Amino acid sequence: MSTLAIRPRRRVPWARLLATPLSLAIGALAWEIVGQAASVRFFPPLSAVLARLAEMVGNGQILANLGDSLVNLVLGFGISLVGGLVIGAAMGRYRKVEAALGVYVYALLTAPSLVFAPIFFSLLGEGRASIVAVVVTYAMFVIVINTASAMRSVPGHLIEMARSYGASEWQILTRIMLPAATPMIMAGVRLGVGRAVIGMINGEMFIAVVGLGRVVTQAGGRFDGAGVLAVLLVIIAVALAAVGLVQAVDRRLTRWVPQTSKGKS
Amino acid sequence: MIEIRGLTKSFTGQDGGVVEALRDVDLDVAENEFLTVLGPSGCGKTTLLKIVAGLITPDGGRISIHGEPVRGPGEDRAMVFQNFALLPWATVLDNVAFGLKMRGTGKAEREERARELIATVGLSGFETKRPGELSGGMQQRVGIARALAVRPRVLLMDEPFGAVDEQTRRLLQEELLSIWEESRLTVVFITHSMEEAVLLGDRVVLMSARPGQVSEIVPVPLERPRSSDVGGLERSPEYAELSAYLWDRLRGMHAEHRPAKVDA
Amino acid sequence: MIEIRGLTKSFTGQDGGVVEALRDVDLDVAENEFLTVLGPSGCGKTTLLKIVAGLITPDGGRISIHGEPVRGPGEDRAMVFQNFALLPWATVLDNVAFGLKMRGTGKAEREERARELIATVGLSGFETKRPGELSGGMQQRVGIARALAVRPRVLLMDEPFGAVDEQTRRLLQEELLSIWEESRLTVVFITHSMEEAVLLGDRVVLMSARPGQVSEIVPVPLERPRSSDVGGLERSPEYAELSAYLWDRLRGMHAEHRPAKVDA
Amino acid sequence: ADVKEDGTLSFKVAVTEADLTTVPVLAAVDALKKDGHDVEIVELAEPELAIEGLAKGEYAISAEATSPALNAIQQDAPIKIIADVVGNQWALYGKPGVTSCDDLDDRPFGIFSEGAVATAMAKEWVSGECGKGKEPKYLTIGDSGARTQALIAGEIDATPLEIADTVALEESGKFPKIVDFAEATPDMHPQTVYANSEFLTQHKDVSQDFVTALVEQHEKINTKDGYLAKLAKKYLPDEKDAELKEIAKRYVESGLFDAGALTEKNVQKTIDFFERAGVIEKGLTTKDAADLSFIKEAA
Amino acid sequence: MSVATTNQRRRRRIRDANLPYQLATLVVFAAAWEIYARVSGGLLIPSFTETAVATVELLGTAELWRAVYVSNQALVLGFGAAVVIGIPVGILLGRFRLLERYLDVYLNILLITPMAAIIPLLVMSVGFGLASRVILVAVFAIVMVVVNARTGVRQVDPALIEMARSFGASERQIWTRILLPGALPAIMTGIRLGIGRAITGMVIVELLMVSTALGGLILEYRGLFKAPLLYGTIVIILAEAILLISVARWGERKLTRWAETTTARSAK
Ligand SMILES: Nc1ncnc2c1ncn2[C@@H]1O[C@H](COP(=O)(O)OP(=O)(O)OP(=O)(O)O)[C@@H](O)[C@H]1O
Ligand SMILES: Nc1ncnc2c1ncn2[C@@H]1O[C@H](COP(=O)(O)OP(=O)(O)OP(=O)(O)O)[C@@H](O)[C@H]1O
Ligand SMILES: O=C([O-])O
Ligand SMILES: [Mg+2]
Ligand SMILES: [Mg+2]
Repeated sequence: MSTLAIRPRRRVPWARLLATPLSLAIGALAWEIVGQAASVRFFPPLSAVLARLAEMVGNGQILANLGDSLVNLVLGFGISLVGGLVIGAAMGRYRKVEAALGVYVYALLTAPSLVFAPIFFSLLGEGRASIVAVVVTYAMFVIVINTASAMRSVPGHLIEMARSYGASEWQILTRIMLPAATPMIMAGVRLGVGRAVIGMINGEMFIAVVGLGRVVTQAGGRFDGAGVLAVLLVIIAVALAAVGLVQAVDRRLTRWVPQTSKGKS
Repeated sequence: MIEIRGLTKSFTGQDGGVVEALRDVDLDVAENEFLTVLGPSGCGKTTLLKIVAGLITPDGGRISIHGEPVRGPGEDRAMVFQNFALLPWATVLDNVAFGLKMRGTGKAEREERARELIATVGLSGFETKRPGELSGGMQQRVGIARALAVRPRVLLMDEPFGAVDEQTRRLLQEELLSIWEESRLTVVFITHSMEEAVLLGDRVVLMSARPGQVSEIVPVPLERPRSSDVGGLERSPEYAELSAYLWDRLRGMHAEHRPAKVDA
Repeated sequence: MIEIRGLTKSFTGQDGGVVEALRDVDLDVAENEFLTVLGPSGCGKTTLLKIVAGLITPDGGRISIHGEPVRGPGEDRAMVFQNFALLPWATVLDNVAFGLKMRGTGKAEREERARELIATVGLSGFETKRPGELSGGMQQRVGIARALAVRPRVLLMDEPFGAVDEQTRRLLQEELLSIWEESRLTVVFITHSMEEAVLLGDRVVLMSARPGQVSEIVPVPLERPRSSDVGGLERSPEYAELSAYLWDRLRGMHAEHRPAKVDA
Repeated sequence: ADVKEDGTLSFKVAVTEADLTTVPVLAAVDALKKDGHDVEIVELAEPELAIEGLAKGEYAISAEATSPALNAIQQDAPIKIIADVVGNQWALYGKPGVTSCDDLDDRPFGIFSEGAVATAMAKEWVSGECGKGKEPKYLTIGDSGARTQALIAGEIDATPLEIADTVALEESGKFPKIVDFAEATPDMHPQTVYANSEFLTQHKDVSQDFVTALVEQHEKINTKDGYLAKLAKKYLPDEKDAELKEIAKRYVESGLFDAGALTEKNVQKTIDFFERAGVIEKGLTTKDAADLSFIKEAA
Repeated sequence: MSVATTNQRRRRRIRDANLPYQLATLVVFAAAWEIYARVSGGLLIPSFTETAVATVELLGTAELWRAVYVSNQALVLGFGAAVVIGIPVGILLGRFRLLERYLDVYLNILLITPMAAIIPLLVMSVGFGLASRVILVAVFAIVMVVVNARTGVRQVDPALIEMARSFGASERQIWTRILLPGALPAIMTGIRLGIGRAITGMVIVELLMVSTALGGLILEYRGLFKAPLLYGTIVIILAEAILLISVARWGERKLTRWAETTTARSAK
């Protein structure tokens, strides 16, 4: 008892905590300097972009559209998550499902999803449904593939252990396979949420012109570099926040994974 | 109580080749016996144990426990796995209670029982830890507690101490023996280690490979209870003699199977 | 020939805590000696060996080989790793030749030398196999051949047979002894196993943990050569006595460090 | 379109990248809204999407390039052209020094995608004007704004542009207008209003109200000073004010807004033009493509 | 030798086993497509059979092959650049924690930025020529290459690096003899995923700004409502993607046979 009771002196890992803000600050400074020096329309300095952003926020352009976009994102990502988990789990568990869908899922993962935009339009019209569909094509397949391979790589001996205690197929799925597969599934979900943001913007740019996609399209059409980058900053912030949220959930769900085997992304 | 007759099992490998894992195995295990199984790698020890556990269906032969044919995993048996097979996301308490949960025991009862077993294996205070925070030896105690928690009549152990370091292994051996001496379970214990086979077993089953067969069954003349001083046992002449005999037998089997050259 | 004086080494863990891995270690290894090091997990055995190998710089103290201070990895030393550390993508031949390649030996010469060593460890015929196709024992033979190929004067072995099954381990022990008896290298050999420490060593260094210190050095009175019958040695009364003595010492250390309860 | 309890309608009008030329349409829609109709404006990324929706009956009315509408009509889509949106606003601009087609031989020439109106007009002009065997190197750049940038940056030597994009260009005075397509291809009506035929027959009165409102808006634009600029400010709040005013002035001066400008004859000429250009097959007639009764009624 | 042939045999058997299921999926999909197109297809939705015919037709035209050639110039150059720059950067990040800590956030940003939005700016800065297409392809693909190479290096057993050092290996030798081969399976995965991204980038830039080649064909067929040809072109692009990815997969298997996972699929 005595030996373990000695608590190691803990130092706050400042170096690690500060790396990201510091790195962003350096990047911002470099951007400002290069932007000032280059003085071209397509690469305005950060200050100009921020000023433009403030202006766009001021006239309500950003917030009004942001809400709209977030609804598309949440719906699309929600469907991707459910669909990705179900299809992925089925592919991971049943060889026949994998045989039937595997190639196509890979093809869809790597396909330039944008070319499907007219199909969605034809099937679903210009409303929210089409944009949500684009979000789904961007986000779902990476979740499917990670889930499938996560399910496949669940250690066989855990399943056997459960069987030895008389676990049913359902118990094996929910008590063994899903928790064991969680870390890898979450890695896919993290990639998926980033892709969902891209899909959201692309859907809003290439089917119905709404939301933030509309704002960025218009700025791009005017070759308003500061405008494009200002909206892009918002989009990146949304995406990073979404990824951060997923990571927080991930950390909660996978606290049990030993530090050493916890690879980042 | 366990009666095995003419058991055979072959596997078709991924490359299409057929491996005869067990051929015509006959074996009887008495009530309360501690039977150890020793044999070179790949001789079918695990296959045999899993057939007893009901996890693998044999191709031929009969196996019954108390006269009841084995048809699948049953409440009378519990297995302790070589690589522990603990759920890394679950606490020690939940791991120990896992078997009870699968069998539908209510929450209060299974936690009480789990805490009891955790105390038995000397892990009180670790209930809320996860396997990743435990040493190998502590992990295997959890595996043993999980198996004991379901009150099996037969405990099947597949090289349970193979992944544990020497010193911890000795402690676990002593503990296992004292648990067994108290509860008088029937134990089938697979090991790679001669010493272990001799120290623990009432009889040692020697298996040979390709195909997997029982080549000899050696009774162990060491006195019981042995749990109090495993280290001391090693100094007895019976122990030395028996382990030398087994080593000779095994070395022979091993050398036979060490390939001098392979065709690539 | 190896002289270690007042060696200390601490590590700062990822959580910022400081672990004192070695405190004030003094040790001498004679030319041609086979020194085995035994101690509970985490007592600093690996740290000590890596300092000798020149892979870790100590915080304080001196270490010299033949009077030369150790400043980094050197051609006079070669290491055999616990988990083999073979290149999974390289053939047996390339793995054995790896050390020579790093030292700039020409292709023809290093292949010739590698083939020679492959023969010495009994792996002729496996030159073009990759580690994944070999058993654990065969893999460790490759690791030994790789170390021997560079003709070291000091062979540093970190639990080299820890990941190998019992029977193979015995065979490898016999082989290692006969290689050592022929070549009269100096060997520092870390192990978790008492039997191994006694069977192989001229002296056994017992280390204790927190902080890592040399607690005792025990000479082994068993006769040489021992390679011909490792199994037989175990029957000698000296062996039994010594191993019982070490077991008592280690059990003490181990029990001290087995926590009854932890604060999370 | 859904008919509500009180007899008013609920339907959608699709526009593609709203700009100054669509402002009068938006104003006309507002007039319908005042009558109690529920009209939703849908902004789409591509004109083809608007046509597709129109053909399926999801949209009642849309306004953009004429050629995709003709193309769809030829493929039996239930669509009819009912009015003009804006006259031929295209002109070919070149880099400093370029005055005729011969200067463009083997030079980069920015076009909209194959099949687009401006591309067709430019190609017809090239085949008529250039010496034998002389042809520019066509470079497809899908956006008029982008082509303007490319011209300024010297990436291309010439390109057809719409008025909205030429204001900045002309200010510099350096980029000559090589040809004005309104003059080179008279009777061509590149941008029109079209509607779903079923909507037109089932809701004749509402369709008529719409066309009448559009005609009225055009009239006001042509007669009231600064009216277009005022509309623009209302419907395009994101655009820069000063620039918009200038562009609006140019449109009004050019007299391009005349919803009633379509006749049997010039619709047929427009069809013939697209046939020549290979954008549509032969055989389409004004009767198939247009229903000019509404503008006649409105006049 | 016998090992090799059994491996091949096994692989072939797995492929044979998959084929019926793949075909079944295709048949179901094609039937659903055909029925939908016939019942309620619009101008932009051709039937499956029309598309199949148009695809075959397209393959016989010089125009298509010219477009394929032009598009692929950007693909080859851009993807080549992504690989040549991405692998060393990935290894560097995997090897040096500090550097990685600082650059990680930018990798994440690159991963989530909708590149389509910056195409206008890119085109403004480098023009409409090959350069912007090449840059965009590279930008699309490089993250995948970097991230996977980094992960690969992290997965290299540190014991191997230590082993190499114990034999006196230099930093350069550690890169070429340990890190690169050790990370190769992951690097190849990155290359495979990168190819997908590169093709996406190639098509997107052509669709949005520089409308040549395959993207130009898509726009043209869409503008003219030639739906079968439109989707024929898309099918051909998808086929190219699948082909290239299969080639990468094949190369991956050849180069990394030693790493073939031993995790057997769990029972059932
Ligand atoms: N599921 C399986 N598919 C194919 N072959 C198998 C399977 N399980 C076991 N085998 C083969 O059957 C033989 C016996 O295997 P088993 O695991 O029972 O041996 P073991 O005695 O437990 O070996 P070890 O001591 O290495 O654990 C081996 O040759 C093995 O390769
Ligand atoms: N790189 C490192 N960073 C932080 N702590 C370390 C590091 N290497 C070793 N330690 C710590 O130093 C102590 C001694 O470690 P070492 O690996 O030398 O022990 P060991 O005797 O070889 O143990 P084992 O028998 O388990 O291999 C341990 O507490 C370990 O956690
Ligand atoms: O970045 C993408 O637009 O896919
Ligand atoms: Mg086994
Ligand atoms: Mg160690």
